[in-house]
Amino acid sequence: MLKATEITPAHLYSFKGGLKLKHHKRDSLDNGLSQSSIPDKLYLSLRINRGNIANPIVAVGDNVLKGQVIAKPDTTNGSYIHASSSGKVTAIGIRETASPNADYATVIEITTDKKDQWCTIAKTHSITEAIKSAGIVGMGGAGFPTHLKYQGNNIHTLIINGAECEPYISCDEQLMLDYPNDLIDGITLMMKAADAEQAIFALEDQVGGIKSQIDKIIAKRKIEHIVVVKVPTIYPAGGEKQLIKVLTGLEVPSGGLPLDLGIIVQNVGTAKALADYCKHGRPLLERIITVAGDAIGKPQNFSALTGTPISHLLQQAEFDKDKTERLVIGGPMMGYAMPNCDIGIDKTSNCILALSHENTQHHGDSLPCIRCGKCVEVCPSQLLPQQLHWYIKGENLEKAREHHLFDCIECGACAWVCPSQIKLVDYYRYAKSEINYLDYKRTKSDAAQIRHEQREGRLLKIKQERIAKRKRTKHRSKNPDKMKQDLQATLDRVKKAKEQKNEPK
Amino acid sequence: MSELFFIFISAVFINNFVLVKFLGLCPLMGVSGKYESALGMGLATTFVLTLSSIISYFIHTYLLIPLELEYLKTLSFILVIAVTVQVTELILHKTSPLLYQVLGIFLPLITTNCAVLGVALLNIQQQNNLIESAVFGFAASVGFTLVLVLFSAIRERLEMADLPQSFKGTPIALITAGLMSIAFMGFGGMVR
Amino acid sequence: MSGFIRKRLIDDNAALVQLLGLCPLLAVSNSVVNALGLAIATVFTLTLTNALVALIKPLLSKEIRISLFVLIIASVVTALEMFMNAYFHELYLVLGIFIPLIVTNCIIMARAEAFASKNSLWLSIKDGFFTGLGFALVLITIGAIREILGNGSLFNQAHLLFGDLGHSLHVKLFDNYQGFLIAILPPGAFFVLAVLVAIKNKISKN
Amino acid sequence: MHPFINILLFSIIALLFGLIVMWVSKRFKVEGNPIVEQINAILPQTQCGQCNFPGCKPYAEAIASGQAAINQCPPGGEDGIKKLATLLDVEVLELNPDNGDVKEIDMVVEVVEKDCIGCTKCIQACPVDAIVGAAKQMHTIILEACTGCDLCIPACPVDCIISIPAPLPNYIRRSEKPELYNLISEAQKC
Amino acid sequence: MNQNKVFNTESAPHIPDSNSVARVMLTVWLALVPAMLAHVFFFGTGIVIQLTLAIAFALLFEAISLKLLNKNINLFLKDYSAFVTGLLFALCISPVAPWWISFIGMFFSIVVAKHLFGGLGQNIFNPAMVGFAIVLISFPQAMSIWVAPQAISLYDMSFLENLQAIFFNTFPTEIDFDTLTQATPLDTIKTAISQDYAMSEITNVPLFGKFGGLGWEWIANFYFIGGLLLIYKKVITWRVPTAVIVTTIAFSLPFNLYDTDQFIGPLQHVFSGGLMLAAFFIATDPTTGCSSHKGQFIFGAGVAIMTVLVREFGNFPDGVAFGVLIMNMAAPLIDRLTIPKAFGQQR
Amino acid sequence: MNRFIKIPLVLAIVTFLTSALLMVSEDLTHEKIAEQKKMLLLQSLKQLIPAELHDNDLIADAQTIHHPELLGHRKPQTLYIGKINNKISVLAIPATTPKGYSGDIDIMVGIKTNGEITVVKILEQHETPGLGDLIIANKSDWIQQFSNQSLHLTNLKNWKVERDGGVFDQISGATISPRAVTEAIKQTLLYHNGFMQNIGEET
Ligand SMILES: Cc1cc2nc3c(=O)[nH]c(=O)nc-3n(C[C@H](O)[C@H](O)[C@H](O)COP(=O)(O)O)c2cc1C
Ligand SMILES: Cc1cc2nc3c(=O)[nH]c(=O)nc-3n(C[C@H](O)[C@H](O)[C@H](O)COP(=O)(O)O)c2cc1C
Ligand SMILES: Cc1cc2nc3c(=O)[nH]c(=O)nc-3n(C[C@H](O)[C@H](O)[C@H](O)COP(=O)(O)O)c2cc1C
Ligand SMILES: Cc1cc2nc3c(=O)[nH]c(=O)nc-3n(C[C@H](O)[C@H](O)[C@H](O)CO)c2cc1C
Ligand code: SF4
Ligand code: SF4
Ligand code: SF4
Ligand code: SF4
Ligand code: FES
Repeated sequence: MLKATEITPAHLYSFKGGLKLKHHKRDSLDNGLSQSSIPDKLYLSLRINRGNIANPIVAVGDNVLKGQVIAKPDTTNGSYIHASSSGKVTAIGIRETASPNADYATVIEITTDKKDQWCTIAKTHSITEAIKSAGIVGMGGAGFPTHLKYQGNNIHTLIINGAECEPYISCDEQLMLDYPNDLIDGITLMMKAADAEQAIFALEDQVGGIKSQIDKIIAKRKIEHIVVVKVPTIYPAGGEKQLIKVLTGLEVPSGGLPLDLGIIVQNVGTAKALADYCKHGRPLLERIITVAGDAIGKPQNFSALTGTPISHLLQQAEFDKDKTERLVIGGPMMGYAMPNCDIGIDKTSNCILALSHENTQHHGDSLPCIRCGKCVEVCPSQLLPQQLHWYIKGENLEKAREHHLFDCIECGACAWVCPSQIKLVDYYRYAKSEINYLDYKRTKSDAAQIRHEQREGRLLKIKQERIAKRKRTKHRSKNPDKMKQDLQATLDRVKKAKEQKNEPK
Repeated sequence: MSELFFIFISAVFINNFVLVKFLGLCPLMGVSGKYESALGMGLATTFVLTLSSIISYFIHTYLLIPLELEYLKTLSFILVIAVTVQVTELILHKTSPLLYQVLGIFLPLITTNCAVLGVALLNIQQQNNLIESAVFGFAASVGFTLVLVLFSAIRERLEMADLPQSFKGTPIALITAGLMSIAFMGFGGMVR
Repeated sequence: MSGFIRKRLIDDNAALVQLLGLCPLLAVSNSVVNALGLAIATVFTLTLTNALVALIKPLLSKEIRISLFVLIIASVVTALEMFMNAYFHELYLVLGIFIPLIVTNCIIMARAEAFASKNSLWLSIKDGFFTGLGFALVLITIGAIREILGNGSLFNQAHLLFGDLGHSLHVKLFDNYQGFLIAILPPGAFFVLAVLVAIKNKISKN
Repeated sequence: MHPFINILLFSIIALLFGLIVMWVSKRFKVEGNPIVEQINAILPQTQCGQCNFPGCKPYAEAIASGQAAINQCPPGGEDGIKKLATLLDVEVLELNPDNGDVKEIDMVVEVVEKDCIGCTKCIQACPVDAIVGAAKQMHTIILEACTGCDLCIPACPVDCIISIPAPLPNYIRRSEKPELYNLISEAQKC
Repeated sequence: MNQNKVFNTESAPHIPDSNSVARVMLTVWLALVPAMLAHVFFFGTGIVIQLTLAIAFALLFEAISLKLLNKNINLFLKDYSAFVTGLLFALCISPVAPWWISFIGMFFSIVVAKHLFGGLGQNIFNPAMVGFAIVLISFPQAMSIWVAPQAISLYDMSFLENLQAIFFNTFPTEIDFDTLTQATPLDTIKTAISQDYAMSEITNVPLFGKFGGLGWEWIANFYFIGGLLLIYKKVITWRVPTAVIVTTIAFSLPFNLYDTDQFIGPLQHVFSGGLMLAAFFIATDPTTGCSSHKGQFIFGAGVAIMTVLVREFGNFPDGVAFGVLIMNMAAPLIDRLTIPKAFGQQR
Repeated sequence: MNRFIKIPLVLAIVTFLTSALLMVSEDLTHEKIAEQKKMLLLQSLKQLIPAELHDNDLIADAQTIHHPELLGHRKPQTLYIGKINNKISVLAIPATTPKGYSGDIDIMVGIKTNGEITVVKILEQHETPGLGDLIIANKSDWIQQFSNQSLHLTNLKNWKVERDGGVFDQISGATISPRAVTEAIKQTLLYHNGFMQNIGEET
């Protein structure tokens, strides 16, 4: 494993593939950050990525205060969910959520009282615990419970991901502009938690004066071991594997984690969330979210409570509903189109895009793959997207797995360039989910086989014993003495068994 | 030496047994659904074919000719092949279960592969000596394996294409074989 | 047509459905006359071997069954070869290596193994004859199609089979026909068979 | 030399061949068939018996010895048949309707607890020991272990066992296969 | 499921690139325009007729196949892939080939090689080359009659005369057929070498230009330029063309050094026949080529080796078509064996 | 009996029976086969050496020749000699040319004592079907133009295809094969002249 000292942040590497995209970020940045008002209703989804569903610990009719825990995870992989404002729980039920395909999940609906009354937040002792109680999950999009990343040791480098690479999204840049101090605090806390020797703060080179601003703060506060580095603007430089490659020249092993290299990657938002909790005692209740797109009159960044309905934010940004063809949570490359705007945003929602018909329209219809290889050229994971597509189309999922399907980061670059306009990423999502399902069934059937064989073995043994016994009986019948003895023995055994049974368990 | 080289090249490409001489087509159609089976069949055939062309050579030169029983050549060659196949199968089954697993189901099919008997007969017709017979047998089976393996990779890809219903399976395989044989016509005339 | 016959001629046709005996089917079908010659030889051999195999049923055992089949088939074929050589010498030269290769015609082995070694003499003979006939029909059809496309003629060189009578059988279908060579070259054989199988597939689906 | 002598000599060679084969077959005798294990690994191990064999393994053995077709296992579905076909390099068949239908979704069973009389009949029926309980006590099904073979349903005298959709672990979220370009119309099946 | 669905919920990317199959195919056409003009300049207007014929037949067969297979004719005809197939086929055949050559060639291209295999993007063999190889094998006579380059020809056939030649097989009577027509340079070389002429004597006649054939080398240059356009437009990558050209030179050089009089020189190889066309437009056909980078190198090298072998030792004057077909056949296997390492795989 | 012995014995007996069967058939047919072969040979020689021009046994009088320079032979070949009253009337001379489009073309030329050709036969060729193979008699009548031609000092120049300034037709689009055959015939005629001279000297 590489040591921290061997990483020279000044020297950049590059990753294969990737795209140069128009970034469209200035519009929303120019209008600055606004505080969103408190909506009438909050929709808090209990499913935070990877299917970790938290269980509600409040009931319909309960009054809740801001910052109060309303759902607890049932496994270690989950995270806490807090009420993001005070009010009354008016429903707990299945609704669409701001997740892939607007999946249905349990959602707690809070009707706010607009008083925004805080509850008291208990103090925590270690930073890792703080991360957990603050309900912090990765805010870079994946929503991975952050405290899990700090369970490993041997971590030498913390990479702070400010390379917001998708077009339109500017929430991270806004955050860096407006809260540089909290950010630096968060980073130092994280370094402490991970016992890391250094932190590399990566920015895309298209951002303006942020680097000098942060450098200044670092210098002023005399903080060592934090370096700010600008990386080239190539989509998806913000993907953690690509970012690590660019900064260190190392590749996260296929199927592995950054942890395997002794690295943790963390979004800037995540860092700030930690600072918020440790410095101000505020759990993760609020995030910065970009509202943009050509159907938005006044694109801007909002600081919004989690659970705020999309419609509430859109209203504040002069939204033109008739013009809108698609409403996307996330960026144009990886985001998910929402069927309607009554869905609450969650901790990972970084952008709302309202796009008009002209902007979303394909220039041709979807045709079969012509194997043109464009997708191969742009794939940052160095896969053969067209082969994957071909195998998945033909239901040959094992072959897709052999072609490293699971190394696909679903960045959508391949689908973007495809002249046949194939929804490639959909195929990969389908295949991944189906393979997971089949694997699950396989383990289940293997277990069943073992259980069955054990049972067969047991039955066989019983049968053999019975046969043996019968033989013995036959044998014994010639020997009356022995017969009597055996009879007695059997009776004894039965009696003993009865006694045992009557005993309480 | 160069003579042997030409025998080899000629039997593999120019007079490819399967696509040019039309021998061994049944396994080509039957055992080419997937790459692994095709390779297995090819290897098994290579082994049996090389071995049986050597044995056939001995039988012919040291038994049939001295006894003036040349008209029994087909009979004796096919017997040799059947026995070779059988013995190979039995031995393999015991000594290398792993290899048997790979080749096992293909071995019995080799007896009825025209190419095997074809090689033995052509060896006589062309009056090849021992080394030439062995090389010819080996080369013929390499050519066979090559086509089989290429064909299987193509068929694996076709499996997933939207073929017209009535051409699925055998017909498209035959068309593919036809186009392959057109491609092989390019080798025509290279060794005179 | 009884089911037994229909199955062998059409539904389970050895060439079109089971894809056996492809080598002679494709190699010797570039003219009707060649096809007819090989067809007759194959029907004859298949009937005879089936009969013989049915006769020696009691002698079969696991270790040598294949060898015994092979022996019987080989001897029948060799005998046939000799008689053809003697009485249809030119045709024999044309059919070349494919006469001795009837031995490995997969159909013959398949029928011996799957049918004759399990059934009575009479049934085996019937099976051999009709299976062979099914094969022969396909062989001759392919021969005719290829000859028409490739040469624009039918029954070219029929004298090889029918003696002098054959000369009058020869018909030239088009005058001045350029000849679509691919049809009589190897690829043509594959294409024609492919189309036949596709048609068969389509018909049996409906 | 009379030609018959030659033929006799030739036949001796055949005798020799025969001896070789016999010797080899005796010397290299093997039991069992490795293919069975491979086939068994593909079968879903539901042990439901719908294939007309008393379990997956016996069915695997029957396939290996050529006594059963590959299309008799409904729980394995189309996918299973395809895999078997690839393994054995035979043609893909349609599921034999005599053996039952493929279920749309995975099912398991549940005991309606209030009705259970604790007769243990279902325990005896379950091929994978997925039912726990003692005589005269309420029985429960270990959902994780239940294969949904439904063998216990007819065994229950009071009909207290019902089929329910199998619960999936949280991390599995099945998504739908994207539509093929919408081009190849249904009518293609010509 | 969504009763309250208001917006379109298609999946990402939500702002697509403006690329399309039709655009790719039309770029190929555009890249061929200079070479086509050169063709007209050197060999007369026959090529225009051939192009029209081949493209018309290609589209006709495409439409018929789509109809028979119940596919969406509107959608697929507009992808222009059949157009490209017809285009490339016409560029390979003689400018005075009879009209039915295109008809039969396009039948095998479009119906057999493309639609029987599943249509656009799913064919194994290059449709244009299948059509070409079949007519070449079936009608060697019609295929080997080329007109002489206009620069050295004693007679330039007019458009009308070309039409007559193509449709009625009648050639201008006032001039001897043998002077009017002329074998291609590669055919001439093959013929002459078999008559024991030395290469230096053969290439000394005006039919041969500086390194390729007269006219041929210019057309090759324009193919090269068109190819560069394709690379620039990212329709193809540099891998296949480079592999083809470099391997051709590397593989033919030893022969040429061994005996300069018996074997064609490397430059001659590159600039004559269909090599340049193949390097940039045919071996690069994405559908029938290899998809991995390593595979693409192997593919190109294979085409080159086969071409040189056929030209030097085979029965046909030019081997490009066979090289491409042979490699098409091997492509699935090559792809299978050269799955590239994914990001993060130990290497 | 022991299985171990019995089974091989069965094999041996069946082998014996089948080979006996073959022996009988061989016995029945081998004369006929030899006869057929001879007939076929004679059949093909019939045009080269017409019946009215010989009265000898062609096969018995055949000679082996090997003449790589003039006749392009790669292996010794058989020359057939027709005689009337023990005097040579016609020679059927085999020749090979390597200059075919696709390799060797084997021909046989029947030449009367006066140097006139009876007939030329193409024995083996691999020319392109439909093009080069038009040299074969049953594909086109190109080859027939050589019948009754002969070679003298005066017409030496004419023994070329028209394209090369001779008198013989070529096949349009395929000059190579005709050129090769024409040349080979010319060589054969030259050989014949030499052969006759030798005989003349001998007798
Ligand atoms: C294609 C792709 C693009 C991504 N882009 C960004 C990005 O622009 N900014 C970001 O912070 N994370 C991005 N991520 C997520 C990172 O990979 C990584 O999960 C995140 O930086 C980890 O930090 P977190 O756990 O604090 O969210 C992207 C991921 C992928 C797969
Ligand atoms: C099962 C699982 C376990 C993980 N364990 C760790 C971990 O121990 N340490 C860590 O730094 N990240 C861990 N991660 C987080 C990933 O490195 C990554 O940050 C996360 O999946 C989000 O990445 P993305 O935004 O690029 O998709 C884990 C992820 C998964 C799915
Ligand atoms: C595929 C192909 C096969 C050919 N086969 C032959 C052939 O077998 N015999 C022949 O003489 N010419 C053959 N040719 C033609 C020669 O290459 C050459 O063009 C011709 O002999 C020149 O004759 P010409 O002057 O009459 O045009 C063939 C040409 C091609 C393209
Ligand atoms: C760069 C490029 C090269 C192509 N080359 C060929 C070709 O050589 N022959 C052909 O039939 N189609 C060619 N096409 C068109 C198309 O890809 C081809 O017909 C497919 O094989 C149809 O499935 C080409 C297309 C492109 C983009
Ligand atoms: S970009 Fe699209 S059409 Fe091109 S190879 Fe990839 S999937 Fe196929
Ligand atoms: S979505 Fe997957 S396959 Fe496509 S470019 Fe991104 S990583 Fe590669
Ligand atoms: S039907 Fe399938 S799952 Fe049920 S016992 Fe038979 S093989 Fe097993
Ligand atoms: S509990 Fe019932 S359904 Fe489940 S495995 Fe056991 S017998 Fe089958
Ligand atoms: S006939 Fe079956 S392999 Fe030749």
